[in-house]
Amino acid sequence: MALKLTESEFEIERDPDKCISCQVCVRQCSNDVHDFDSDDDIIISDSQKCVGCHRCESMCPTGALKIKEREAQFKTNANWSAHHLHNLYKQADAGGVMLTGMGSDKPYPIYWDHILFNASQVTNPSIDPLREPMEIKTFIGKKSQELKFDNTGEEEKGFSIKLNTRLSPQLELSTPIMFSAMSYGSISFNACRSLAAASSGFGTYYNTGEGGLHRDLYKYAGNTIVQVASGRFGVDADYLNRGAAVEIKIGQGAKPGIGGHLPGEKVTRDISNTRMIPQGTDAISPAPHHDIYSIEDLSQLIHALKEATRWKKPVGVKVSAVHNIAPIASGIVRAGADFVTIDGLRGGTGAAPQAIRDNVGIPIELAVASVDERLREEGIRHRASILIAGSIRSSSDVIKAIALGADAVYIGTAALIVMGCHLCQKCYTGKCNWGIATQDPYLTKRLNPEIGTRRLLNLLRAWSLEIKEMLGGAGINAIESLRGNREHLRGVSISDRELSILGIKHAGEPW
Amino acid sequence: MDSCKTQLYKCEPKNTQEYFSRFRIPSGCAIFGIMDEAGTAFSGSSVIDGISLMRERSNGLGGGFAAYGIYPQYEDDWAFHILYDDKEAKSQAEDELGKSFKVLFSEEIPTRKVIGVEDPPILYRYFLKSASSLPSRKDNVNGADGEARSRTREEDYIVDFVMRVNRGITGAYIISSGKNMGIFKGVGYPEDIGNFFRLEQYRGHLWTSHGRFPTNSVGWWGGAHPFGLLDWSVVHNGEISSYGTNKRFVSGFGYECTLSTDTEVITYLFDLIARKQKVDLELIHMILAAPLWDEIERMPEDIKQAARALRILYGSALLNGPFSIIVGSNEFMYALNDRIKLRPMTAARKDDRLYVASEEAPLRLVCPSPDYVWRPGGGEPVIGRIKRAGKKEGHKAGAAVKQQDKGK
Amino acid sequence: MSGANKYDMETTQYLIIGNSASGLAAAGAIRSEDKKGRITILTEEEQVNYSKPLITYYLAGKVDLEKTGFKDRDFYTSNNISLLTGTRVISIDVEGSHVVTGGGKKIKFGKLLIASGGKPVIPKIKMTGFSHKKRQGCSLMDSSNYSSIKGVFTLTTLEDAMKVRDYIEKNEIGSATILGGGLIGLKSAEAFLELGIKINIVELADRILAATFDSRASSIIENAIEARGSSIHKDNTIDEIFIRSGRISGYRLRDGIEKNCRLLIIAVGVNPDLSFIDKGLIRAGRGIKVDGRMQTSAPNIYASGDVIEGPDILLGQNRNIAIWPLAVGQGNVAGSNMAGREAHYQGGYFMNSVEILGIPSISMGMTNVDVDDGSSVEVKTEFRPERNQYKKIVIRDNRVIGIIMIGNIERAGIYSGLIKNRIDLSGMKENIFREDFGIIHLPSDYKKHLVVGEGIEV
Amino acid sequence: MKRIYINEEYCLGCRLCEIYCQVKHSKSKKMIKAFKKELSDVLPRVLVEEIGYNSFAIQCRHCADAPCVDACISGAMVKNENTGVVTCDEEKCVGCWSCIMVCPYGVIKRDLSSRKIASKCDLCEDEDIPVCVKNCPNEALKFGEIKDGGLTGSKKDVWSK
Repeated sequence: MALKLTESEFEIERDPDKCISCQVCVRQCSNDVHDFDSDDDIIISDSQKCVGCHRCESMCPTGALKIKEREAQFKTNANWSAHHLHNLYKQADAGGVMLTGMGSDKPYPIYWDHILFNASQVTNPSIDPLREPMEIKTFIGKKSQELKFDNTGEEEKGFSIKLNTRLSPQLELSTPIMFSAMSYGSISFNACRSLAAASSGFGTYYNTGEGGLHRDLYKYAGNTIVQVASGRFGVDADYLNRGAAVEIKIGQGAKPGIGGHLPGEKVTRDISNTRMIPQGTDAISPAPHHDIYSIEDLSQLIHALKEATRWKKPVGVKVSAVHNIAPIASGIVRAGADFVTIDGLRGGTGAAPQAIRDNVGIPIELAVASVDERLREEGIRHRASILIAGSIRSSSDVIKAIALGADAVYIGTAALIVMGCHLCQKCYTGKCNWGIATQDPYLTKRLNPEIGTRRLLNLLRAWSLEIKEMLGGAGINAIESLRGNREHLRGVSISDRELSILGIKHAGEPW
Repeated sequence: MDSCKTQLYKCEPKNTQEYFSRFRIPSGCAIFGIMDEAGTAFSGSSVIDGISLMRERSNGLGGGFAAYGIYPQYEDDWAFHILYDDKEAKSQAEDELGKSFKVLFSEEIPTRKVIGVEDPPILYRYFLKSASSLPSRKDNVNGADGEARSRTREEDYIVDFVMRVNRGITGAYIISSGKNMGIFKGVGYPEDIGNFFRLEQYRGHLWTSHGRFPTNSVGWWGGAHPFGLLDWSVVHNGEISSYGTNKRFVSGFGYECTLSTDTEVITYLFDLIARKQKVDLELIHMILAAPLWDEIERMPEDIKQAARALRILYGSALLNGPFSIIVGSNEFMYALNDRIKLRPMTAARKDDRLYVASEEAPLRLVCPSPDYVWRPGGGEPVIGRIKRAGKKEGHKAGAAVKQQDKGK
Repeated sequence: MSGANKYDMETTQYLIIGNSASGLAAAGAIRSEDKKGRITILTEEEQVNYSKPLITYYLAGKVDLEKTGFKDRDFYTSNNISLLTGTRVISIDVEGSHVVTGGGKKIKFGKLLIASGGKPVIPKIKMTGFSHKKRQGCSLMDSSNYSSIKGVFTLTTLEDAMKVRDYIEKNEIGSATILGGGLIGLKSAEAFLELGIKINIVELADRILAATFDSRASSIIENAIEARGSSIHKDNTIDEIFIRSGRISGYRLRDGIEKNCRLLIIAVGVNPDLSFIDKGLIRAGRGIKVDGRMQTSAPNIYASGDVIEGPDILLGQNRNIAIWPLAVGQGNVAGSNMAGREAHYQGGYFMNSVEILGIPSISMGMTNVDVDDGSSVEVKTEFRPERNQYKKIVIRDNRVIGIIMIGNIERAGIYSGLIKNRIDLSGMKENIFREDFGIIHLPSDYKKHLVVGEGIEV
Repeated sequence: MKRIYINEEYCLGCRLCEIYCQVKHSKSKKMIKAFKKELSDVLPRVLVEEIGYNSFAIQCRHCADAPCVDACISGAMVKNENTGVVTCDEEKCVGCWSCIMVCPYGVIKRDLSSRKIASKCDLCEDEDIPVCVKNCPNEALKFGEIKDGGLTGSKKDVWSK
């Protein structure tokens, strides 16, 4: 179409003095932005096609390229912003739902940035994690049984006792950070493998999403949370029993109430084997589970999965953070879940309708605070662990999340960024230049899982060290003493209402 | 300074008790405890002597004592110490008492005038029997098990009552609610408080004491230590960094922390874990000062499994941060340091007597030639148990714990 | 070791006859196994060490005399090798384990390697002496007398090259005739052309390099030579040479043409030098026969290099393939076995690389196979005359058995590997003709072997 | 010996290895200058082969039994016994192309820029890590030694549990 109503979002600056026509940019762009003219020995770039993934810029050996965000040239209009104009033009072109990828980029309040953490001074010594033990080992699972002990010896022999209770199944995490559910299909095998290998290397867990468990990842099964989603892809008894835990996915923060759709062209032979569906067919996850229309149905599924795994694995439920999240979470716990995963408004996705992603759900900070509080009020907090997800960006977000009441966090977007993602939000196109959200073998090989694994391990290590530093600063040497410890949090520039939902005091207020 | 500070907040605390409930006040402290494991009673003067030696660990804003075995004439009855801001509060509270208990005897707690102890509240003690309407009294279950269960119910009832009064009646505060024991505390240096309450005239087999160094200037008698509930009394030196976690943990079991003090939450943790959940005294340190995971890994298999399970289930009960505590009850004295020993604590034994103190000097003062003196490691409990034989059972909080062992 | 018998005869643990590619490779291989055993090398030449293929480069002035060595100067001392130059072996006493030299010296050996190489073939040609245009008499030129004729040379040793060079300088030679259009002939031609000397090549066959090239390949080179004003006489030979004052003055070709000539290089071929071998004791055909360990029929006696008949993996029979890489390989095998480490020679095939007038060319294996010989032979060719480029691949039973590359020789070695490893190209034969042909076009197993290496998991 | 290992699965075909190799062996050793002013002189000594999404970069394998060394008539191609590196002495090389003829990897090239000499990977002997390896963005090339079934001396994992 000759008539172009949309504007290019990016501007490609190529410094001709630096460009050596090596064509690395040409070879790296899956969007065909760069084109080499061999007659004139120059490269011409079409910024209209650019998605702003910065792959070419990162690869250019001479620094000749700069990808700049282009300011919208439409006449300024506070109401009809460029964003709306673009969407309208595009929808008029295509007549479909506006798709997008990754988490919402809209400026909803980010409460993490309005919460400050505490440190010890004088009355209480801070602890140096380099010199003192600092424990961040975390257990996920039900913690509600009564422990029974047998006395095994006579009193004069001293203390001798034997545990006479089998603990509910627990996941043992060396750090309270896990990798979110990202399916093989939505991301590449190499990305899955990196997540799996890093989990296993560090002693934490990753989640299969609804993509099934690839045969080549069986060796990491001990660090795998297998998800059972509405499509039931890849689910059989073997799958359930291989995993370390089972997670029933009801909803996802980026698209509450919406199912999933992996287009047939992405269902390669490998993915078809892993998901147990015919090659080339669309993989459609329905919006609801059609066997769960109410809480008692969920309870049945939880118990069915526990039976299927002989009560040896924790079974949890993942929901999006929606308005009624506290009672929903309570219901899930009462339905028998060993953990509840709550995915917040800013959670990522491979593909979601923009309207849903940017307008449905609530921020995870408020959700975790109200869920934790509600479960405690009901005296059932210890019956399940709370996992949260939805844009945990740093170790300080983790610390704050735990102090608000989470047992551990899931990180998805952060993990992808570590593997190269530049948040261009074009996951749904399958043309990810970083080899992550794609199944094109030309692109998937760009993510060397050895590098991916190393970088993820480094991330886990770095965050764990930072968590330890912050814990030590607050005079705490075990992560469990931070859990729900909102005394260590203070809010800044947020309303009383928000403070009260978060259950924290304002900065400046003492204990 | 205090008034300036409080004016910062939109709604000022109604009274000092509310102030204490709203703000956690860190404090440095002195603690001291003596137990005669044979159950032989002795005068409170030695404990006053001991705590007075650690005067510089206090700043005159709080001192107190817990004494066990001091009311043998009411051995099987509830002994309440209540402080009142005014007569109005007293009559309200006594109404409540009358509804729930049969008051066997009540009197003002005898005191003497002492320089440095000013403006005492109204101090009263009551000896009570549960009213016959209590469900436990209707219980016709026989045998030890049934008795234990009815005892637990009665204790739960007392806990509820204490919480109701302390939360609900402005100006009334129950500071002690056990049997054959009492807590004496107030604003002042501990030795002055001891003199004020004439403690040299009491004889008990277990005494604990506390001198306080709070970082605020509000004086409220109820805020002094020891903190008590049922037979439990807790004296504590330290600041619990895990307070928020611990508080919300016990709140899930119905304990409302009204005072925002570490001592209060420690008391509730003991009540929950030892009395209600019947965890063996020998295991409690694995919860409150849980061993490091590394240490657990190195333990013999049976103990490792026990320690691991306790730590997994009771993670939120871990007391993190510096502390040394002495928990008193009719049956035992239990002293514990935080797991990496960030606060001092020394213990000594001489014949049947067990001594625990923040420092060694007071031990040497009251017990010049101990059999031995040691500094317990972080997380290593010091436990003294009553060794009396042929005593009537049924009035000892600690018995519930022992009961469980027998059951297995 | 020689202490008790020092008056008897010199004794050495390892005796090597021949100081070139194969002999020195063997010496190196022995030394890497046996750090102490005495190694003695005999050569009839006077030079300490030089590379025979370099003599034409020396002749052309592209390589200085001192750079003709292919081993470092200290190769002999650092490896503790005694070298006896100017020492020709007359006979081998197999039973007595010793050799007899031209000087009458006897050298006793523990193990002997015969790596004596080849000797140029001298055809018998009628020789007519002239004095002032008058015939003075006829005789026959042969190997015994050719070297006494001024202006007639062979070109297989450095000494030959030095003589030719000296002759050219002294006689201001402007043109030369090369009898023989084979490899040595062409290498010589390359040198003369470098020097600006016009050449006449006389070749018995219908084209030059007939043994390794096909006619199109030959013609590319021939055209290039002729374009430089030189001439090539094919289907031809020298019937008669003319001598004046002991010096060559011209010759007459078989087709009757007579030409003046002041410099004639005889390059019709090289034969294994078996003159000192008793074929009764050491089995030999055209060359010495050896087993896979390079051992001859006689105990403790080995042979390698241009003097032997080795297995041709393409023909499936033994033959003399006198080329450098094989000589080195065989020398390595022989040396290892002599020093006690078992090694086996995998066989070889003919290959050659020559650049004439700036046109590089490589030929390997069987390049002139009769398509009708019954086996499934396919021949693929590509000819780009404008670029002087030609490529021919001969495939038998899905395996490459021969290749000619002219003009563009990039990545020729990949074909060499295909031939050597007998790689089955079923289904991917088209690939090997691609312009961008590379390892990536090879069968996946072989590709993996090359790229990742055997058994290596990175 | 340390050598370059090829991980073809992760070769992007970006050809940065070739580019950096060219710069390394250029006169100025400066990328922009080398490409803008000296390019005709410099051959990459590593070759990227590519069909569709299959690609790998290959350079001299520095074979244990290097056929190019055996075939060299001038003694220019030598294998350093200590380092295992096969190098071509440009002074000695006469351009007979015997090495090209026998190298089964096809990784020796004719360098016609000045004298005719064989051009091949020298493993960047003056660098800790060859530039092609160092600049491979995806670690499709690794430099190290195979020991106990694993590759040593490659990029160290700073991470430890």
